Amino acid sequence: IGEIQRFLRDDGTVKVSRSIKELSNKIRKAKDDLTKEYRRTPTVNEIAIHLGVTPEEVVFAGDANRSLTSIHETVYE
Amino acid sequence: MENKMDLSFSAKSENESFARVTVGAFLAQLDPTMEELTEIKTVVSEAVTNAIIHGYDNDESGMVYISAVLRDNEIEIVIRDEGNGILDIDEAREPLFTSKPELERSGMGFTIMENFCHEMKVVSEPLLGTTVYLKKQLTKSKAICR
Amino acid sequence: MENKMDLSFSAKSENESFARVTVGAFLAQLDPTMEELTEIKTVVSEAVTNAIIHGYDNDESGMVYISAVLRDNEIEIVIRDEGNGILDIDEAREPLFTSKPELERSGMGFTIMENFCHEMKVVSEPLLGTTVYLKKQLTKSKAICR
Ligand SMILES: Nc1ncnc2c1ncn2[C@@H]1O[C@H](COP(=O)(O)OP(=O)(O)O)[C@@H](O)[C@H]1O
Ligand SMILES: Nc1ncnc2c1ncn2[C@@H]1O[C@H](COP(=O)(O)OP(=O)(O)O)[C@@H](O)[C@H]1O
Ligand SMILES: [Mg+2]
Ligand SMILES: [Mg+2]
Repeated sequence: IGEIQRFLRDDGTVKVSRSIKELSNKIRKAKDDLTKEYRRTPTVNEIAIHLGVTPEEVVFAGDANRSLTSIHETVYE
Repeated sequence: MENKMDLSFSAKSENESFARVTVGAFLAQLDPTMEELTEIKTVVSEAVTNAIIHGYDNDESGMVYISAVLRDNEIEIVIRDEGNGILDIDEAREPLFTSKPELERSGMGFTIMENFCHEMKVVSEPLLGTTVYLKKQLTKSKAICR
Repeated sequence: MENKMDLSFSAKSENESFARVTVGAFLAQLDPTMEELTEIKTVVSEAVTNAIIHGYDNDESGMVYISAVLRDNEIEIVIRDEGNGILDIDEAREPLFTSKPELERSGMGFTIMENFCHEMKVVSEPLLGTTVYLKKQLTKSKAICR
Protein backbone atom coordinates (compact mmCIF):
# COMPACT_ATOMS: atom_id res chain seq x y z
CA ILE A 1 0.00 0.00 0.00
CA GLY A 2 2.85 2.38 0.78
CA GLU A 3 4.22 1.81 -2.73
CA ILE A 4 0.91 2.58 -4.37
CA GLN A 5 0.49 5.69 -2.29
CA ARG A 6 3.90 6.92 -3.28
CA PHE A 7 3.23 6.15 -6.93
CA LEU A 8 -0.10 7.95 -6.98
CA ARG A 9 1.27 10.94 -5.19
CA ASP A 10 4.27 11.32 -7.44
CA ASP A 11 2.02 10.97 -10.43
CA GLY A 12 0.62 14.50 -10.31
CA THR A 13 -1.62 13.90 -7.35
CA VAL A 14 0.72 15.06 -4.63
CA LYS A 15 -1.29 15.48 -1.50
CA VAL A 16 -1.36 18.83 0.18
CA SER A 17 -0.56 17.17 3.44
CA ARG A 18 2.83 16.01 2.22
CA SER A 19 3.83 19.15 0.41
CA ILE A 20 2.89 21.26 3.42
CA LYS A 21 4.85 19.03 5.70
CA GLU A 22 7.93 19.77 3.60
CA LEU A 23 7.37 23.52 3.77
CA SER A 24 6.70 23.21 7.47
CA ASN A 25 10.11 21.59 7.99
CA LYS A 26 11.78 24.34 5.95
CA ILE A 27 10.06 26.96 8.09
CA ARG A 28 11.32 25.37 11.26
CA LYS A 29 14.86 25.32 9.92
CA ALA A 30 14.64 28.91 8.63
CA LYS A 31 13.39 30.01 12.03
CA ASP A 32 16.40 28.43 13.75
CA ASP A 33 18.89 29.81 11.23
CA LEU A 34 17.49 33.33 11.27
CA THR A 35 17.21 33.38 15.06
CA LYS A 36 20.94 32.68 15.24
CA GLU A 37 21.73 35.24 12.57
CA TYR A 38 19.59 38.08 13.98
CA ARG A 39 19.84 37.05 17.65
CA ARG A 40 16.07 37.44 18.02
CA THR A 41 12.95 35.66 16.73
CA PRO A 42 12.53 36.36 13.04
CA THR A 43 9.32 37.93 11.78
CA VAL A 44 6.87 36.15 9.50
CA ASN A 45 7.98 38.29 6.53
CA GLU A 46 11.63 37.56 7.12
CA ILE A 47 10.94 33.84 6.93
CA ALA A 48 8.69 34.30 3.90
CA ILE A 49 11.39 36.23 2.02
CA HIS A 50 14.04 33.71 3.07
CA LEU A 51 11.98 30.84 1.63
CA GLY A 52 10.45 32.68 -1.32
CA VAL A 53 6.83 32.14 -0.28
CA THR A 54 4.09 34.52 0.86
CA PRO A 55 3.76 35.41 4.57
CA GLU A 56 0.31 33.81 4.54
CA GLU A 57 1.83 30.53 3.35
CA VAL A 58 4.26 30.65 6.25
CA VAL A 59 1.33 30.92 8.63
CA PHE A 60 -0.59 28.13 6.94
CA ALA A 61 2.27 25.67 6.64
CA GLY A 62 3.68 26.62 10.03
CA ASP A 63 0.54 25.18 11.58
CA ALA A 64 0.95 21.90 9.73
CA ASN A 65 2.54 19.92 12.52
CA ARG A 66 -0.53 20.46 14.61
CA SER A 67 -3.29 20.18 12.06
CA LEU A 68 -1.81 17.43 9.93
CA THR A 69 -1.98 14.91 12.69
CA SER A 70 -5.73 15.15 12.54
CA ILE A 71 -5.87 15.19 8.73
CA HIS A 72 -3.55 12.22 8.74
CA GLU A 73 -5.69 10.35 11.19
CA THR A 74 -8.91 10.87 9.30
CA VAL A 75 -7.47 10.20 5.88
CA TYR A 76 -4.99 7.43 6.36
CA GLU A 77 -5.90 5.54 9.47
CA MET B 1 -22.01 16.39 7.43
CA GLU B 2 -21.31 19.62 5.64
CA ASN B 3 -18.97 22.28 6.92
CA LYS B 4 -19.40 25.94 6.11
CA MET B 5 -17.68 29.25 6.60
CA ASP B 6 -18.34 32.88 5.80
CA LEU B 7 -15.65 35.49 5.46
CA SER B 8 -15.73 39.18 4.72
CA PHE B 9 -12.92 41.70 4.56
CA SER B 10 -11.99 45.22 3.44
CA ALA B 11 -11.53 45.61 -0.32
CA LYS B 12 -7.78 46.12 -0.01
CA SER B 13 -5.41 44.45 -2.42
CA GLU B 14 -3.34 43.17 0.53
CA ASN B 15 -6.29 40.98 1.41
CA GLU B 16 -6.20 39.04 -1.84
CA SER B 17 -3.45 36.78 -0.58
CA PHE B 18 -5.23 36.44 2.77
CA ALA B 19 -8.43 35.35 1.00
CA ARG B 20 -6.58 32.75 -1.14
CA VAL B 21 -4.94 31.16 1.86
CA THR B 22 -8.11 31.21 3.96
CA VAL B 23 -10.18 29.40 1.37
CA GLY B 24 -7.21 27.09 0.77
CA ALA B 25 -6.94 26.30 4.48
CA PHE B 26 -10.64 25.53 4.62
CA LEU B 27 -10.42 23.28 1.55
CA ALA B 28 -7.39 21.52 3.05
CA GLN B 29 -9.85 19.62 5.25
CA LEU B 30 -10.85 17.62 2.16
CA ASP B 31 -7.17 16.81 1.61
CA PRO B 32 -7.07 17.90 -2.05
CA THR B 33 -4.09 17.42 -4.34
CA MET B 34 -1.66 20.34 -4.68
CA GLU B 35 -3.05 20.92 -8.15
CA GLU B 36 -6.60 21.20 -6.91
CA LEU B 37 -5.53 23.49 -4.10
CA THR B 38 -3.66 25.75 -6.52
CA GLU B 39 -6.66 25.86 -8.83
CA ILE B 40 -9.00 26.91 -6.05
CA LYS B 41 -6.59 29.53 -4.80
CA THR B 42 -6.22 30.92 -8.32
CA VAL B 43 -9.96 31.07 -8.78
CA VAL B 44 -10.40 32.90 -5.46
CA SER B 45 -7.67 35.38 -6.41
CA GLU B 46 -9.34 36.16 -9.72
CA ALA B 47 -12.77 36.70 -8.21
CA VAL B 48 -11.49 38.75 -5.26
CA THR B 49 -9.32 40.91 -7.52
CA ASN B 50 -12.34 41.54 -9.73
CA ALA B 51 -14.42 42.59 -6.72
CA ILE B 52 -11.70 44.98 -5.55
CA ILE B 53 -10.66 46.61 -8.81
CA HIS B 54 -13.83 46.39 -10.91
CA GLY B 55 -16.53 46.19 -8.25
CA TYR B 56 -15.15 48.85 -5.93
CA ASP B 57 -12.65 50.69 -8.17
CA ASN B 58 -10.16 50.17 -5.33
CA ASP B 59 -12.31 51.98 -2.78
CA GLU B 60 -11.03 50.24 0.36
CA SER B 61 -14.14 50.98 2.39
CA GLY B 62 -16.01 48.34 0.36
CA MET B 63 -16.33 44.81 1.73
CA VAL B 64 -15.80 41.53 -0.12
CA TYR B 65 -17.89 38.52 0.99
CA ILE B 66 -16.90 34.89 0.56
CA SER B 67 -18.80 31.81 1.66
CA ALA B 68 -17.65 28.27 1.21
CA VAL B 69 -19.31 24.94 1.87
CA LEU B 70 -17.56 21.56 1.95
CA ARG B 71 -19.84 18.67 1.13
CA ASP B 72 -18.60 15.14 0.46
CA ASN B 73 -15.93 15.67 -2.12
CA GLU B 74 -17.03 19.05 -3.32
CA ILE B 75 -16.43 22.69 -2.52
CA GLU B 76 -18.93 25.42 -3.29
CA ILE B 77 -17.69 29.01 -3.15
CA VAL B 78 -19.69 32.21 -3.44
CA ILE B 79 -17.79 35.50 -3.85
CA ARG B 80 -19.80 38.68 -3.66
CA ASP B 81 -19.33 42.43 -3.72
CA GLU B 82 -21.72 45.33 -3.35
CA GLY B 83 -19.98 47.41 -5.99
CA ASN B 84 -20.57 48.68 -9.52
CA GLY B 85 -22.03 45.53 -11.00
CA ILE B 86 -21.74 44.39 -14.62
CA LEU B 87 -23.92 45.71 -17.44
CA ASP B 88 -23.40 42.93 -19.98
CA ILE B 89 -22.42 39.66 -18.33
CA ASP B 90 -22.07 37.67 -21.56
CA GLU B 91 -19.60 40.19 -22.89
CA ALA B 92 -17.71 40.30 -19.56
CA ARG B 93 -17.30 36.51 -19.59
CA GLU B 94 -15.78 36.43 -23.06
CA PRO B 95 -12.10 35.46 -23.10
CA LEU B 96 -9.84 38.53 -23.36
CA PHE B 97 -12.65 41.00 -22.67
CA THR B 98 -11.62 43.65 -20.17
CA SER B 99 -13.14 47.00 -19.36
CA LYS B 100 -9.82 48.20 -17.94
CA PRO B 101 -7.21 47.66 -20.67
CA GLU B 102 -5.26 50.59 -19.22
CA LEU B 103 -4.45 48.45 -16.16
CA GLU B 104 -3.00 45.73 -18.38
CA ARG B 105 -5.66 43.30 -17.26
CA SER B 106 -5.62 40.11 -19.24
CA GLY B 107 -9.38 39.75 -19.52
CA MET B 108 -8.95 36.08 -18.62
CA GLY B 109 -10.34 36.08 -15.06
CA PHE B 110 -13.74 34.59 -15.83
CA THR B 111 -12.22 32.16 -18.33
CA ILE B 112 -9.81 30.87 -15.69
CA MET B 113 -12.62 30.47 -13.15
CA GLU B 114 -14.69 28.57 -15.70
CA ASN B 115 -11.80 26.27 -16.55
CA PHE B 116 -10.79 25.42 -13.00
CA CYS B 117 -14.34 24.79 -11.75
CA HIS B 118 -17.10 22.42 -12.73
CA GLU B 119 -19.76 25.08 -12.45
CA MET B 120 -19.70 28.85 -12.56
CA LYS B 121 -22.60 31.29 -12.43
CA VAL B 122 -22.40 35.07 -12.42
CA VAL B 123 -25.24 37.22 -11.17
CA SER B 124 -24.88 40.98 -11.30
CA GLU B 125 -26.96 44.08 -11.06
CA PRO B 126 -25.51 47.46 -12.05
CA LEU B 127 -24.94 49.64 -8.95
CA LEU B 128 -25.91 46.77 -6.61
CA GLY B 129 -23.01 44.42 -7.07
CA THR B 130 -21.82 41.08 -8.39
CA THR B 131 -22.00 37.51 -7.11
CA VAL B 132 -19.95 34.65 -8.54
CA TYR B 133 -20.99 31.05 -7.71
CA LEU B 134 -18.36 28.36 -8.14
CA LYS B 135 -18.44 24.63 -7.60
CA LYS B 136 -15.61 22.15 -7.87
CA GLN B 137 -15.53 18.40 -7.34
CA LEU B 138 -12.28 16.90 -6.15
CA THR B 139 -10.87 13.75 -7.65
CA LYS B 140 -11.61 10.68 -5.62
CA SER B 141 -8.61 8.65 -6.72
CA LYS B 142 -7.16 9.39 -3.31
CA ALA B 143 -9.75 7.25 -1.60
CA ILE B 144 -8.42 4.22 -3.42
CA CYS B 145 -5.00 4.49 -1.87
CA ARG B 146 -6.19 4.52 1.70
CA MET C 1 -5.98 52.88 7.42
CA GLU C 2 -7.46 50.02 9.36
CA ASN C 3 -8.17 46.64 7.85
CA LYS C 4 -10.93 44.38 9.09
CA MET C 5 -12.30 40.91 8.55
CA ASP C 6 -15.21 38.86 9.83
CA LEU C 7 -15.29 35.10 9.83
CA SER C 8 -17.89 32.58 10.92
CA PHE C 9 -17.84 28.80 10.70
CA SER C 10 -19.54 25.62 11.93
CA ALA C 11 -18.72 24.63 15.52
CA LYS C 12 -16.69 21.60 14.44
CA SER C 13 -13.42 20.78 16.10
CA GLU C 14 -11.74 20.48 12.67
CA ASN C 15 -12.32 24.20 12.27
CA GLU C 16 -10.18 25.12 15.24
CA SER C 17 -7.05 24.81 13.15
CA PHE C 18 -8.72 26.66 10.28
CA ALA C 19 -9.58 29.55 12.61
CA ARG C 20 -6.02 29.74 14.00
CA VAL C 21 -4.55 29.89 10.53
CA THR C 22 -7.06 32.43 9.24
CA VAL C 23 -6.51 34.91 12.05
CA GLY C 24 -2.76 34.23 11.79
CA ALA C 25 -2.76 34.91 8.04
CA PHE C 26 -4.63 38.15 8.58
CA LEU C 27 -2.18 39.21 11.30
CA ALA C 28 0.71 38.43 8.92
CA GLN C 29 0.08 41.83 7.32
CA LEU C 30 1.48 43.50 10.44
CA ASP C 31 4.64 41.39 10.14
CA PRO C 32 4.62 39.90 13.64
CA THR C 33 7.49 37.84 15.00
CA MET C 34 7.04 34.08 14.86
CA GLU C 35 6.52 34.24 18.63
CA GLU C 36 3.75 36.79 18.41
CA LEU C 37 2.14 34.73 15.68
CA THR C 38 2.19 31.63 17.88
CA GLU C 39 0.70 33.59 20.77
CA ILE C 40 -2.19 34.87 18.66
CA LYS C 41 -2.83 31.43 17.21
CA THR C 42 -2.85 29.92 20.69
CA VAL C 43 -5.27 32.52 21.97
CA VAL C 44 -7.62 31.94 19.03
CA SER C 45 -7.46 28.18 19.60
CA GLU C 46 -8.38 28.54 23.25
CA ALA C 47 -11.33 30.84 22.60
CA VAL C 48 -12.63 28.80 19.66
CA THR C 49 -12.30 25.53 21.58
CA ASN C 50 -14.25 27.08 24.43
CA ALA C 51 -17.01 28.19 22.08
CA ILE C 52 -17.26 24.70 20.58
CA ILE C 53 -17.05 22.52 23.66
CA HIS C 54 -18.48 24.77 26.38
CA GLY C 55 -20.68 27.13 24.35
CA TYR C 56 -22.21 24.54 22.05
CA ASP C 57 -21.43 21.25 23.84
CA ASN C 58 -20.03 20.06 20.50
CA ASP C 59 -23.30 20.64 18.67
CA GLU C 60 -21.89 21.21 15.18
CA SER C 61 -24.88 23.15 13.95
CA GLY C 62 -23.77 26.11 16.10
CA MET C 63 -21.71 28.89 14.51
CA VAL C 64 -18.58 30.58 15.86
CA TYR C 65 -18.01 34.24 14.95
CA ILE C 66 -14.63 35.95 14.81
CA SER C 67 -13.85 39.52 13.86
CA ALA C 68 -10.43 41.04 13.70
CA VAL C 69 -9.22 44.57 13.10
CA LEU C 70 -5.64 45.59 12.32
CA ARG C 71 -4.77 49.11 13.37
CA ASP C 72 -1.22 50.51 13.42
CA ASN C 73 0.67 47.94 15.38
CA GLU C 74 -2.27 46.34 17.10
CA ILE C 75 -4.74 43.55 16.51
CA GLU C 76 -8.19 43.45 18.08
CA ILE C 77 -10.02 40.13 18.02
CA VAL C 78 -13.60 39.39 19.04
CA ILE C 79 -14.66 35.74 19.34
CA ARG C 80 -18.35 35.06 19.90
CA ASP C 81 -20.74 32.16 20.21
CA GLU C 82 -24.49 31.97 20.65
CA GLY C 83 -24.30 29.04 23.02
CA ASN C 84 -24.83 28.26 26.71
CA GLY C 85 -23.16 31.33 28.17
CA ILE C 86 -21.35 31.55 31.51
CA LEU C 87 -23.12 31.97 34.86
CA ASP C 88 -20.20 33.20 36.93
CA ILE C 89 -17.54 34.87 34.80
CA ASP C 90 -15.16 35.64 37.68
CA GLU C 91 -15.10 32.00 38.67
CA ALA C 92 -14.67 30.89 35.04
CA ARG C 93 -11.64 33.18 34.63
CA GLU C 94 -9.85 31.76 37.64
CA PRO C 95 -6.75 29.72 36.76
CA LEU C 96 -7.47 25.98 36.83
CA PHE C 97 -11.23 26.40 37.01
CA THR C 98 -13.04 24.11 34.60
CA SER C 99 -16.65 23.00 34.48
CA LYS C 100 -15.66 19.92 32.47
CA PRO C 101 -12.98 18.12 34.49
CA GLU C 102 -14.19 14.84 32.94
CA LEU C 103 -12.76 16.02 29.58
CA GLU C 104 -9.36 16.57 31.14
CA ARG C 105 -9.56 20.26 30.42
CA SER C 106 -6.77 22.23 32.02
CA GLY C 107 -8.89 25.17 33.12
CA MET C 108 -6.14 27.44 31.80
CA GLY C 109 -7.81 28.80 28.63
CA PHE C 110 -8.76 32.22 29.98
CA THR C 111 -5.45 32.50 31.85
CA ILE C 112 -3.52 31.87 28.62
CA MET C 113 -5.60 34.44 26.74
CA GLU C 114 -4.98 36.99 29.47
CA ASN C 115 -1.25 36.33 29.44
CA PHE C 116 -0.76 36.52 25.70
CA CYS C 117 -2.86 39.65 25.21
CA HIS C 118 -2.70 43.19 26.54
CA GLU C 119 -6.42 43.36 27.11
CA MET C 120 -9.13 40.78 27.58
CA LYS C 121 -12.82 41.27 28.31
CA VAL C 122 -15.46 38.55 28.63
CA VAL C 123 -19.15 39.29 28.25
CA SER C 124 -21.62 36.46 28.65
CA GLU C 125 -25.30 35.88 29.14
CA PRO C 126 -26.60 32.44 30.12
CA LEU C 127 -28.50 30.87 27.19
CA LEU C 128 -27.55 33.74 24.87
CA GLY C 129 -23.84 33.17 24.45
CA THR C 130 -20.36 34.45 25.16
CA THR C 131 -18.15 37.13 23.62
CA VAL C 132 -14.42 37.44 24.29
CA TYR C 133 -12.64 40.69 23.36
CA LEU C 134 -8.88 40.55 22.94
CA LYS C 135 -6.31 43.19 22.07
CA LYS C 136 -2.61 42.75 21.47
CA GLN C 137 0.09 45.25 20.58
CA LEU C 138 3.02 44.00 18.56
CA THR C 139 6.59 44.90 19.40
CA LYS C 140 8.14 47.58 17.25
CA SER C 141 11.69 46.69 18.19
CA LYS C 142 12.11 44.49 15.11
CA ALA C 143 13.30 47.30 12.87
CA ILE C 144 15.96 48.46 15.32
CA CYS C 145 17.96 45.29 15.65
CA ARG C 146 18.06 44.34 11.98
N1 LIG D 1 -16.93 41.98 -9.46
C1 LIG D 1 -17.04 42.71 -10.60
N2 LIG D 1 -17.66 43.91 -10.58
C2 LIG D 1 -17.78 44.65 -11.72
N3 LIG D 1 -17.31 44.26 -12.92
C3 LIG D 1 -16.70 43.06 -13.00
C4 LIG D 1 -16.53 42.23 -11.86
N4 LIG D 1 -15.90 41.10 -12.24
C5 LIG D 1 -15.68 41.23 -13.55
N5 LIG D 1 -16.16 42.41 -14.03
C6 LIG D 1 -16.13 42.88 -15.46
O1 LIG D 1 -15.83 41.77 -16.27
C7 LIG D 1 -14.66 42.03 -17.04
C8 LIG D 1 -13.89 40.73 -17.29
O2 LIG D 1 -13.36 40.22 -16.07
P1 LIG D 1 -12.09 39.29 -16.12
O3 LIG D 1 -12.39 38.16 -17.07
O4 LIG D 1 -11.69 38.93 -14.75
O5 LIG D 1 -10.98 40.19 -16.83
P2 LIG D 1 -10.12 41.42 -16.22
O6 LIG D 1 -10.28 41.43 -14.73
O7 LIG D 1 -8.72 41.11 -16.63
O8 LIG D 1 -10.67 42.68 -16.83
C9 LIG D 1 -13.90 43.08 -16.26
O9 LIG D 1 -13.03 43.84 -17.08
C10 LIG D 1 -15.04 43.91 -15.69
O10 LIG D 1 -15.53 44.81 -16.64
N1 LIG E 1 -17.62 30.14 25.22
C1 LIG E 1 -17.99 29.62 26.42
N2 LIG E 1 -19.26 29.24 26.65
C2 LIG E 1 -19.63 28.71 27.83
N3 LIG E 1 -18.78 28.53 28.87
C3 LIG E 1 -17.50 28.89 28.71
C4 LIG E 1 -17.03 29.45 27.48
N4 LIG E 1 -15.71 29.71 27.62
C5 LIG E 1 -15.38 29.33 28.86
N5 LIG E 1 -16.44 28.85 29.53
C6 LIG E 1 -16.45 28.36 30.94
O1 LIG E 1 -15.27 28.83 31.56
C7 LIG E 1 -14.52 27.73 32.08
C8 LIG E 1 -13.05 28.02 32.03
O2 LIG E 1 -12.59 28.10 30.69
P1 LIG E 1 -11.07 27.80 30.39
O3 LIG E 1 -10.24 28.71 31.23
O4 LIG E 1 -10.85 27.89 28.93
O5 LIG E 1 -10.86 26.31 30.89
P2 LIG E 1 -11.33 24.92 30.24
O6 LIG E 1 -11.77 25.19 28.82
O7 LIG E 1 -10.10 24.07 30.29
O8 LIG E 1 -12.46 24.40 31.07
C9 LIG E 1 -14.97 26.52 31.26
O9 LIG E 1 -14.79 25.31 31.95
C10 LIG E 1 -16.45 26.84 31.02
O10 LIG E 1 -17.22 26.51 32.15
MG1 LIG F 1 -10.17 39.78 -13.51
MG1 LIG G 1 -10.74 26.33 27.46
